[in-house]
Amino acid sequence: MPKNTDLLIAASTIWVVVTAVLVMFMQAGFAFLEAGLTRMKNAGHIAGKNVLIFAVCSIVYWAVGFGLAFGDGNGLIGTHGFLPSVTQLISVGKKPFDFFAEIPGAAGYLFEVVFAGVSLAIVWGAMAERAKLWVYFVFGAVFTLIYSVTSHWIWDSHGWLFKKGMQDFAGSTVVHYQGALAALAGAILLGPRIGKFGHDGRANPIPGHNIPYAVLGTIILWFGWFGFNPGSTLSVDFGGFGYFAYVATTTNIAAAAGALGGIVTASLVLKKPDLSMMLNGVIAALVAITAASGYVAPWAAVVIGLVSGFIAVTGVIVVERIGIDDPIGAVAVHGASGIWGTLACGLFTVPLLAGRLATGHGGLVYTGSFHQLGVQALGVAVVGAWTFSASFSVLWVLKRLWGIRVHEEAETLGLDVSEHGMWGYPEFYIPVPGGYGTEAHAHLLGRPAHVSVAATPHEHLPPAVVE
Amino acid sequence: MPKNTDLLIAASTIWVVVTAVLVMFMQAGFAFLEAGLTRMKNAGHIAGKNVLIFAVCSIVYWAVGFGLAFGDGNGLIGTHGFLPSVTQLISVGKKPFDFFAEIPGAAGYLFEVVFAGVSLAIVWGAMAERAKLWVYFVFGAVFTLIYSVTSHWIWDSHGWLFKKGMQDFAGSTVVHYQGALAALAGAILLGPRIGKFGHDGRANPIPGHNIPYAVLGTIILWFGWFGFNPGSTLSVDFGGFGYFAYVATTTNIAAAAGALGGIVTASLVLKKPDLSMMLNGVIAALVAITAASGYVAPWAAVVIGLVSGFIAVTGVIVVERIGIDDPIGAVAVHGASGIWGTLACGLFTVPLLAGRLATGHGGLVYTGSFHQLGVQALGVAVVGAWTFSASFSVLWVLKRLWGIRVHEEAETLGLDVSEHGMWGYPEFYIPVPGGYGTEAHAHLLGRPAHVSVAATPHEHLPPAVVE
Amino acid sequence: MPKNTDLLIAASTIWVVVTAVLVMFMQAGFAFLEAGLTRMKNAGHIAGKNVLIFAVCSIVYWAVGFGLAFGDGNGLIGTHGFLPSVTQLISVGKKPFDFFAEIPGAAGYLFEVVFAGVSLAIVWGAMAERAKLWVYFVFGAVFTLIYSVTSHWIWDSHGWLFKKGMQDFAGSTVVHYQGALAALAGAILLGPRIGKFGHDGRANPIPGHNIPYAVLGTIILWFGWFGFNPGSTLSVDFGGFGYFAYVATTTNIAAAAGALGGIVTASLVLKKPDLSMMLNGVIAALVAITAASGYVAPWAAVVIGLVSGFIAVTGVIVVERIGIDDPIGAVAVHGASGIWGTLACGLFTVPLLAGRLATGHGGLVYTGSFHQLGVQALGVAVVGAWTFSASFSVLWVLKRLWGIRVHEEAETLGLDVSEHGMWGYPEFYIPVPGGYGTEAHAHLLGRPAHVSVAATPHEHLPPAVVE
Amino acid sequence: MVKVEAVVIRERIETVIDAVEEATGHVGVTVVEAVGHGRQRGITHEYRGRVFESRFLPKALLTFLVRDEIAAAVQHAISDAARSGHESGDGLCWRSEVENVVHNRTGLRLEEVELRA
Amino acid sequence: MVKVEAVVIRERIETVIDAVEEATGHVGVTVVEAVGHGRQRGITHEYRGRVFESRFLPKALLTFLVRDEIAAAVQHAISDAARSGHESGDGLCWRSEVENVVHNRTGLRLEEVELRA
Amino acid sequence: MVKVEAVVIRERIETVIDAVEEATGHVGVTVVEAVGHGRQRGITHEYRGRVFESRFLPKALLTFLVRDEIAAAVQHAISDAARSGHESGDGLCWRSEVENVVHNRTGLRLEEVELRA
Ligand SMILES: Nc1ncnc2c1ncn2[C@@H]1O[C@H](COP(=O)(O)OP(=O)(O)O)[C@@H](O)[C@H]1O
Ligand SMILES: Nc1ncnc2c1ncn2[C@@H]1O[C@H](COP(=O)(O)OP(=O)(O)O)[C@@H](O)[C@H]1O
Ligand SMILES: Nc1ncnc2c1ncn2[C@@H]1O[C@H](COP(=O)(O)OP(=O)(O)O)[C@@H](O)[C@H]1O
Repeated sequence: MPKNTDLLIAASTIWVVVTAVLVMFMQAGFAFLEAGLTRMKNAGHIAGKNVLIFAVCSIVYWAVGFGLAFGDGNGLIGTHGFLPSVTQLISVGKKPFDFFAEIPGAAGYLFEVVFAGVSLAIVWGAMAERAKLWVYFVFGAVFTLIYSVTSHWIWDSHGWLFKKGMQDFAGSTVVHYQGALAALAGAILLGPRIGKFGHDGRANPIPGHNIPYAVLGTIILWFGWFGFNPGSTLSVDFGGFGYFAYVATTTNIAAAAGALGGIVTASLVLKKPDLSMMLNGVIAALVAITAASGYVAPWAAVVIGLVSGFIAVTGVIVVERIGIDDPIGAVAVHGASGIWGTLACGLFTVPLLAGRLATGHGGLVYTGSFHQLGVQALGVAVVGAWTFSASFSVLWVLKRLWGIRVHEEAETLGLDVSEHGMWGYPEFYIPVPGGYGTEAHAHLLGRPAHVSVAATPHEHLPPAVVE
Repeated sequence: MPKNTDLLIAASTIWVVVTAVLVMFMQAGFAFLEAGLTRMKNAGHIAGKNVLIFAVCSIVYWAVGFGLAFGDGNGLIGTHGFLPSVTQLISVGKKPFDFFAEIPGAAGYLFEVVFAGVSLAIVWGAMAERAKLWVYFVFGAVFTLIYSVTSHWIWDSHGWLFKKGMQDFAGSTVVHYQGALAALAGAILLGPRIGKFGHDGRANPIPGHNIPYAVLGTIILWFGWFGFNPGSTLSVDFGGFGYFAYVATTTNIAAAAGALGGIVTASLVLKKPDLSMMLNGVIAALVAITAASGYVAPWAAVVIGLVSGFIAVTGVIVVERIGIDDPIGAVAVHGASGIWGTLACGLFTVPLLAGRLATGHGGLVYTGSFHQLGVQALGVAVVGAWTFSASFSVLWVLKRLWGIRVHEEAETLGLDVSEHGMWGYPEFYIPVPGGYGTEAHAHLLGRPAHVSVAATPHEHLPPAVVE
Repeated sequence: MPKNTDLLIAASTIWVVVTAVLVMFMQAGFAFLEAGLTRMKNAGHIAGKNVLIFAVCSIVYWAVGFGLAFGDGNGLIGTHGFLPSVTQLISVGKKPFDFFAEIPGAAGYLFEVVFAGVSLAIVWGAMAERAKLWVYFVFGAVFTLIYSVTSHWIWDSHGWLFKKGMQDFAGSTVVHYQGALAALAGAILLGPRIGKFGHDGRANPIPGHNIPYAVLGTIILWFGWFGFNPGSTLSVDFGGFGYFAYVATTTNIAAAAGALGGIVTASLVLKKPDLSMMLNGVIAALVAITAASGYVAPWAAVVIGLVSGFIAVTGVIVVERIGIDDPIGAVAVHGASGIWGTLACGLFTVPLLAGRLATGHGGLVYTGSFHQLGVQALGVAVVGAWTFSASFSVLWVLKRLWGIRVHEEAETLGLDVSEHGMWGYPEFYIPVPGGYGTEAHAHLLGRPAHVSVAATPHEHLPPAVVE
Repeated sequence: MVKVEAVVIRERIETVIDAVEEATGHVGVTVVEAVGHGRQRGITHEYRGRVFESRFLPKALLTFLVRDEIAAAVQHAISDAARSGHESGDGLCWRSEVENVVHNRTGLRLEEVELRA
Repeated sequence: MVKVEAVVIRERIETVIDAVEEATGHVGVTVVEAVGHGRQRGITHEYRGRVFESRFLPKALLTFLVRDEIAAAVQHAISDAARSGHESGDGLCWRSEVENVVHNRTGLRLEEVELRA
Repeated sequence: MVKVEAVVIRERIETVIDAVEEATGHVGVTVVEAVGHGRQRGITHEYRGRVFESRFLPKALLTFLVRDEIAAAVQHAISDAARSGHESGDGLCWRSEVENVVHNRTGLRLEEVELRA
């Protein structure tokens, strides 16, 4: 006969594990969004590196990151729980992972590592189509640690920004804004792709090769975000039993508004309902509602989403204007919109909900007070300074020491064949006149035994040929 | 120490939110099924519009649809719960959403809005490759309301058809048949795609461009359907604790039988195991079992699935015969098979299960009575009349006022480039002789500084050239 | 007021159904992994057949397999529960399915049938691009039964290998190794694809046509594996409440190590970070951790994963060396790595965890005893003998009687067009000079009415033409 | 024999081939996908707010090997059928002498094969 | 020099090129994917119950620029190697005069380049 | 008129076309994607541990129909602009006579059309 506390643990663990798994699947979303918005010649590399970096992140986060972020410690970092033991992972609410009160430490690891993986996936979007492969290993590991520190500040109960009452429900700042800061540093240090900017400095469009991929990626992300935000209750009763359903609702409404905001802005500003911009609008809205999903009313979710759609479109253009080449728009979509979402809490947080979640206070429109907005702005400023400078310095050193960008020929040829020896779509590239799907050529078949089936050709041949 | 009722709410909310999320992901399924079964030149548009219409639906359903469908009201419509407040969404089993007894209103919204989204996705399948973009906005909004009214009749406890004991467990009629009715109206008003019917009136095949996409779409739909049917218990105890597992089982068995029914029928009738027909068979079976999944025995699920596979194949051909151009077979797969599934309850419902679900009575084969079959037929007739006439009138007006079909050139060129300015696969279309993956052409690179690397060409040049 | 046992059933059923659904989605993973690693001309067939065989499996397993595997019976097979009734499926912990103590029989069917489907999907990987379509039906049905018998031995509480204390938490042996054994038999009997081996016997590479597909497939498999391993607790309390979160953690860590092991091995051994090898490394690691996920410590998961990555790369090469054509590497990835994972329990099982799961004993490194390793080896040997010989015999008979391989022309042309009448990417194959996206040719449009828009051409024509 | 080559818009490929057959009874053509640049302007595209133009337009290059006596009529039929009514882009048609046209399957000269047919 | 052009089935492209090299020692060819329509019937496809035919079949167009003296032998080698044994579809091979063949890299005439090689 | 044909590396297509226009003012070209095999070695690929080579390299086949008097200058411009500085693979450029070049849209001879322009 199970005890009610056991059942509570069971339900909470189901919830956290299931949502963690949804978030993990966002890697497929990023892989296809990024591959879709870049060129065929890099498609395999772009998609494949998401598997690689999530792997790097999973190991590093298990060894060090998780302890740094959620192990017992001080206001700045966690100091326990590195290379966690079996017992630490299977016990519930025990030190060093007592931060997770109703789920085993393992569930905590799983939920938090997939978040780190998302932040890391964002980084590479802006660095796509020109970074060296090994940089993914090295910076992937380093960024995982940078990320862990910040998440400790804002999410862990000892974190100094948490103590100030900063509201970042699921990580507009921790996950998305941070990822975008590193992405920005990378894009600046790498410089634009060959051909992105003409001699006159005008930006050239480099169309993504597969919009259906980008759509699939976006829907997968939307899908995964239902794990991202609602799962951040880390239990079934935080905010009240079943409260996470409310979080899912604001998330969905904001995403929808983002799609509309994006496509409408594109139609007005660009005079075309650009599909990639609509998709960016969805993601920007999801990024913004990430911080606010637990705190705001549905109407505010609509506002947040619409504004995000506008930010996505204009942001992409501005970033390009100032000469930064961000192939998939990570800086605008995760950075600008991440800031917007974080500040939006300061504007729209419903006092009742801030109370239920026991984090910070109501927003400006309800309380007339700028307090919460100030706290949010502080968080944005501090994280911006820390993560950008840390990422920039590390990448700058890597660049100085070994260089982080592939050679010109490699970039022109494409990373698939130059870095991995084979294109992502070999049958479009290997110049085989036999064409797609036929392998009837020497290096695969060996010469056919006989080249003629005519008895003895000469007989039939016209004098003109034999002379 | 949590109370048992709290734990029941927690478990039910987990279940409903998780299944709602699975259903939401069906949008990716439709996007890829539809994109796969249509042409390359429209692939971006077809895939992208699913994001767009789900966005429209999410906002409209939140503002009006949810209240119409499940807010307190009379037998015809719900009259409360429009623009629901925070409190209405977070409280459980309270007016106006007391229909949802064990989950918060927010969970109710989330689960129901994704169903509306599925119905809407079906509509566009038959209208693919020729409708104007703005029509998606306008008719998307209108259809969401049409849909909400019908779902109130059949699912809400005040609904008049519900009171008659109509059995539509997860919406063969409410979701699929309705979507197909609007799809039919749209296909008729749009007329066939250019080239679909020859001058002699014979139908020409317009092969879908990507069968792997269609397969992915179908598996995603099958996957999502495990949210669609089992989630419709709206709690963990409706029909008995864990009863939803039984619903999932009949769903899976029927889908499997549908695949076999489809491919076998195709082999016999068309003399070829057409893959797209096998996939249509799967979906037709899932559509049919949707109404019956909670009511019938496994053997009946097999029968329902096999027949659906047959309906899919023959239905697609018949629809084409009568001169209707339905690119992905929505009318046959969701319409004909939706009717079949609804009526199948009247045949195969197990009295025991009807009792457990407290809806209607046993089917003909068990009771020998035509009563339930009559009720089902009534529902089909009424919904058919209402939804088809409503959809047809609205689309007819839109057509008269502004026209709902793109111009011939736009259709020939493809909707991607004509409506959105860029193809879904730019590297296949932008005529760049440099070919896929090279951007070494003027409009992107700017002219290379030097055109010759030879010292001074003339020296080497043969007199014949210099003259 | 729900009883605690009811809530336990509710929670366990949610968990098992949700994880079963994740595992079902692995079919999409296999479809895209296999389609991606094979050629364009077979893409539709390869992807589509996964739907077909899962359908065959679902019906056969419901009718016979489930009873054979988990119905009451003796140490060798289950003898009850064929064509299970409604009552057998909805009742919990009752005969013949009392093996499932906390979930309804239906949940048991659903969870176990998707496992059989995975095992079956593996079989075809090695037989890709040359097997006849009907073979999928016949051997699909037969293998489902072979599989069911083995799963009874190892998983059912009456099973003789289970009684010996064999540890195979989620089926490295039952699911993956078995699938690979049949795959090996098939690959041997089919022989290599045309052009795979040159006249000198040297293996020729036949590049897969779409690496992004393979990446998507791999991430979907990783995603689905979070259902595969953690769901194998079959309840929320097996191993302790929420223990399944620990299983998910070891699974994720091993998969990550597998990616690193694979890409590093490829870089060292092949001198290139081959992406398809990295993906194989992930899957090999997931295969290996499948048996061990509930028994080993995180550090052991890392070791298991790294070694699996090495096995995947070298295994693929060895299999090719000995003249077996295994297009996607199923034999190495599921076979060799499945054996490794099974034996790894004998090495690394933590006594504490073996105790919690009440299965077998601690591994060599903890206990210094070879006992568990022996049991594991016995299982591997027996299953190897049984499944390989059974599969080989059946396929051998099929080959003798009707032949299991398509004709040379069909294989050269591709299975899509030869078996199904239409390519998976028609617009790349149907030789239409109008090219992708235009259908302006006779067989679709009918002749344009007028061929000239010039008044009367002769007037303008130069004498030279009119003569 | 004479080799008649023509550059036409892709939509007109089959119309042109049919016109040649109707006018002269000639069957036999080899078609290559081409892109062309001429007096006509290229297509304009838009992506993420950038407008750009591709200077090339899709065309097809048709090659007919024909008996000398019908060459003129073939050219006539082609340029007539290739005319689309657009302001631009209909392409060209020209001819040149070719020698010793061999029919690979039989090894005979194409003339002879055509006579026999 | 002489330009020898040939339309062959795609499976025979490399066989033909090898045959030319064996017979005459000539190296150098430019290959274009083409589709052709001739005496041969097209391929039949089926989709959702509709059967239809594409009038075109995949071929390749090969261009060899060769010294006048070996032109005949080259044509011979081509049409011989192009013969597949199918009833139809093996294509054609013909030649024509070309002037002033310049080798882009060196600016020299191709003859000279080949001599030096 | 004269038909000038050239095989060039794909990266140089637009450079060549621009060079022709600068040097002679000629506008009008038809471009076909080709693959070539010559003195140059093919590309090496690696897949799952196997290294293999494709004997063909991507090239483009350009066709210019030009007035006789500018033919030499056009060839000059082409082979000059096609020169990439790589050790190999820059391709060829040649010319041949063509008769009765008809402009499909107007039915006039191309010369006349060009004069009018
Ligand atoms: N001088 C030329 N040499 C080769 N191809 C040409 C030439 N002039 C035109 N073309 C081909 O014909 C096509 C149509 O030519 P264009 O000048 O655009 O048509 P129009 O003369 O009707 O405006 C071009 O895209 C190109 O493929
Ligand atoms: N008169 C022609 N002009 C140009 N190409 C031709 C001609 N006749 C045949 N061909 C090319 O040769 C290919 C084979 O010709 P076809 O008549 O089908 O072969 P066969 O004569 O052996 O039956 C055709 O597909 C076409 O590409
Ligand atoms: N004799 C030839 N006939 C036809 N095409 C040729 C001939 N020689 C070279 N080519 C074309 O020119 C391209 C470059 O030739 P190649 O010999 O590789 O360059 P290089 O002479 O500078 O080494 C080849 O890929 C082929 O397309």
